[in-house]
Amino acid sequence: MINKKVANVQEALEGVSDNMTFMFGGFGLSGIPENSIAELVRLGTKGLKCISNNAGVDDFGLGLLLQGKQIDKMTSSYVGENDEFERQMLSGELEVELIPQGTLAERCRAAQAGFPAIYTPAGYGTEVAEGKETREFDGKMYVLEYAFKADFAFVKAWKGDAAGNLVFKGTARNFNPNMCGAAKITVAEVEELVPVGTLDPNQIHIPGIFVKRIFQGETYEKRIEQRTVRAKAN
Amino acid sequence: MINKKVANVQEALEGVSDNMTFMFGGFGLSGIPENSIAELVRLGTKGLKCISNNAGVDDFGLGLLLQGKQIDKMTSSYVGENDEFERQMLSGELEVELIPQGTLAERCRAAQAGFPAIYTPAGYGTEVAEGKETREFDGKMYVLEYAFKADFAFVKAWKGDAAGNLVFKGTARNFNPNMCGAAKITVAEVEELVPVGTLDPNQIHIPGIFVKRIFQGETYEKRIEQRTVRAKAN
Amino acid sequence: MLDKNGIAKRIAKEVQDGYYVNLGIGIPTLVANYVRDDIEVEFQSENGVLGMGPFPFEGEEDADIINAGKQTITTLPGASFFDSATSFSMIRGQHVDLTILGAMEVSEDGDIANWKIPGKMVKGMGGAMDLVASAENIIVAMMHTNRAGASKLLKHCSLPLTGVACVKKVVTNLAVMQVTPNGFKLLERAPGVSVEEIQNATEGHLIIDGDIPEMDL
Amino acid sequence: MLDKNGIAKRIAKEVQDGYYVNLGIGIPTLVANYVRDDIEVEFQSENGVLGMGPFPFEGEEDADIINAGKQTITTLPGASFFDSATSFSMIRGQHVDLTILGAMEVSEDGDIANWKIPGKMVKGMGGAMDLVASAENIIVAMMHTNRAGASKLLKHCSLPLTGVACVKKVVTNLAVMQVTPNGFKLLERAPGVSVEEIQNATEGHLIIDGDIPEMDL
Repeated sequence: MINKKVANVQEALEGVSDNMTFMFGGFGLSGIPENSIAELVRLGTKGLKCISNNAGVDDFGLGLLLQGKQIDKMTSSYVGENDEFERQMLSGELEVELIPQGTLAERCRAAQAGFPAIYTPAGYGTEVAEGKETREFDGKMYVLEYAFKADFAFVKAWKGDAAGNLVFKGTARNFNPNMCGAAKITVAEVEELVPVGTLDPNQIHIPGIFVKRIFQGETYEKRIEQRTVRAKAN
Repeated sequence: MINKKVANVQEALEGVSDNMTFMFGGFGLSGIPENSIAELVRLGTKGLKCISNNAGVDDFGLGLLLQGKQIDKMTSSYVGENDEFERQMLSGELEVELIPQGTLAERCRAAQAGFPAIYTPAGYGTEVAEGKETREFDGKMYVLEYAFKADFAFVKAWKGDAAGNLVFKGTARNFNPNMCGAAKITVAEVEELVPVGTLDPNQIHIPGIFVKRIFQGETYEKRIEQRTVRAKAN
Repeated sequence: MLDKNGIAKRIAKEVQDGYYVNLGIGIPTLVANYVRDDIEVEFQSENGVLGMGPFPFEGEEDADIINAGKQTITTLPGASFFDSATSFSMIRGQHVDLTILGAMEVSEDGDIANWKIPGKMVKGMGGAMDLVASAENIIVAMMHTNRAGASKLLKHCSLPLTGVACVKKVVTNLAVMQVTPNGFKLLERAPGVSVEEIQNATEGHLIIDGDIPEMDL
Repeated sequence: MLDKNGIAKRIAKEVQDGYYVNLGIGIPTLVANYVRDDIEVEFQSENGVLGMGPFPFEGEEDADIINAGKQTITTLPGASFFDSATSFSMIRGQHVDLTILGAMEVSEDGDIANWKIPGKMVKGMGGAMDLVASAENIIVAMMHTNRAGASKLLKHCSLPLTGVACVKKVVTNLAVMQVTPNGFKLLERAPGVSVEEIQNATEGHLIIDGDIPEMDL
């Protein structure tokens, strides 16, 4: 068993530096690598290019990096819910590239799986496809989209072991598995690091080969963005 | 919950007819859809074009369809271990297209995921790439390979439920998940059909949306191709 | 004339037994409330869940179980969770039978614009571009006119497109229309709405063929 | 001169701590037996397992747990099972650190032929073409000459290729050679084998630079 366990978030983030490209798992605030983000805030790493479906809210998630003006560019599919984001984008401080959500997922998966590019129908005929190569297959048009290239991928799982194996919970899974192994170094933080051999080999979402470093996060706030409930029947 | 359960293998194979293209899960004899194959033998469906990593052995797996001369063409990555196969291939009765194993897997996944084609480095510079489009990305050469088109996919899982959700065991998983939803109709046979709600939603390998019909196989021989063991220490 | 719930109620009639359905944010979300009880339908959300149920009971919310609108949800028996790439495999691979989403504009060719207003803050397309580029059956739920009273059913969309030639049906507060090669074919009128009112509110070519029945809700 | 186990033993020294390794059928399979105990290595098999262990004890074979050679195997703690697409994502995505496979011919450019002899029954390439097209570190394990005594280390391969310019190192019964832009660079001699014997058995360009040490096994 190849050991991927590192002592803490500091060790996990060794090697991050200004102007790098990072991937962040998560959808909204669900399944985001809270501890890695907090450490990046502490480090003050600047000029970051971030690939993440969303951009957090003002005081949580990637919003924390935006507050510190640590991000130069966001590649996302949806970036609402964040005043500071809007201010930086409108002022031109922040570059924003909006891409279809499925394209984002698959450009991660392409990087993970060694594919240089994919043909997707998403965005054909729209400004998203402007300047991009398009091609017809069987009478339908597709856009050529390239695999992402990133320095670090920061993902968050529910459980993991020292071999780097990961298991996710619910919709906190989202982009996290697709980003594992899609960057030069994949850092996984988990809510619970379990002893090697306790995860069922049939039920591992991401085999450890896709993960370079793993650590158990100190705490998880797991903030809910839209609390929708119904009243209990009596 | 949308019900995918059918009463038996006869109902599961409704609509199969001569000259169709079929996908079969399995690696060697592990994880093959034994019951669907047996029913195809009984039906005597002819002129089949089969996509399957291997071609079985003389008296088991796809070898049974070969014995009945039901197959016109095999698309596989490895076809040893089968005398009748060799005879039919050398006599020209059987057309064989050999393709790299990873290409086979990904052409299935492309069909499942709505991608028309993929660029893979496998086979570049070899006769596998002859007549195919090639392209350079970042100084490396890739071959354009198309998504498969098939009428039926026959897969075998360990457990499943009436919603069509599947869970696989060990390396019997192999191509099975990649073929689900990659053909017009996906027929899944399972060793055990469990009540809906008993599979953990976090631990489903193939969501039911990719499966059209599901049934519990009557019996499974699960033959071992190469029994390799070590002696027990005293 | 229908309100938002009325539009959702009418669209719910398009949902058939055995359908996997993806609902966009806004009016489409309401459709789930009106689907008949005697048919089996599963709702997919592109953030990675199939088999969504109602909102959780108070106190039972789970930050790890949300829909694409980031709302806390529950799941029904037979549900599954999966990653984003798999989720869009379902969408791109046309395994989802029906997609219902809102729009700012729809053209008579079936083009749709629903993600960007130049000059205003753009939040992004989320999964909408993947959905409209791949889905075989797309129904748009929207008001017939915008707040200024201008038609949202146009000859050509004026806003940046989300997808081209993809919308199959449009259900508005005034009417149900099918997108055909020749334009919007009027199928049904909302209760109390005349063909003339619909015609006046439609900038794109409206095909009026024979008697147009009132909706049966 | 080495036998097959000797070749495997020499190659095992190339396996470093923390390596994920894919072993082909034949001599490469034997390598697992000689890897040092004090390093951590995980073996991947392309049919969908990472963390392979030894063969099962008699009576404990499981038809659902095999390697790419279709042999019954076991797994070690930390192992995982996955589908074929994921398996080749590991290979194509260069997550596997070392690939060891057999060959019929290797050219001085690093081309490899190991899947087809025209006129003979062709079984297929299996996963070999994916492995050689993607792996960054490929070591070929083979005999230096064929049964007829002809060299298998050639200027150009005569058999249909499996991959081009991909082999990094060749370990034979006679020698260890590195594939360089200028040809096969002789690194080590097998015990009791002279440089002349290696030269005579090598058709491709052999670079002999200084004293060539004997292997330390």
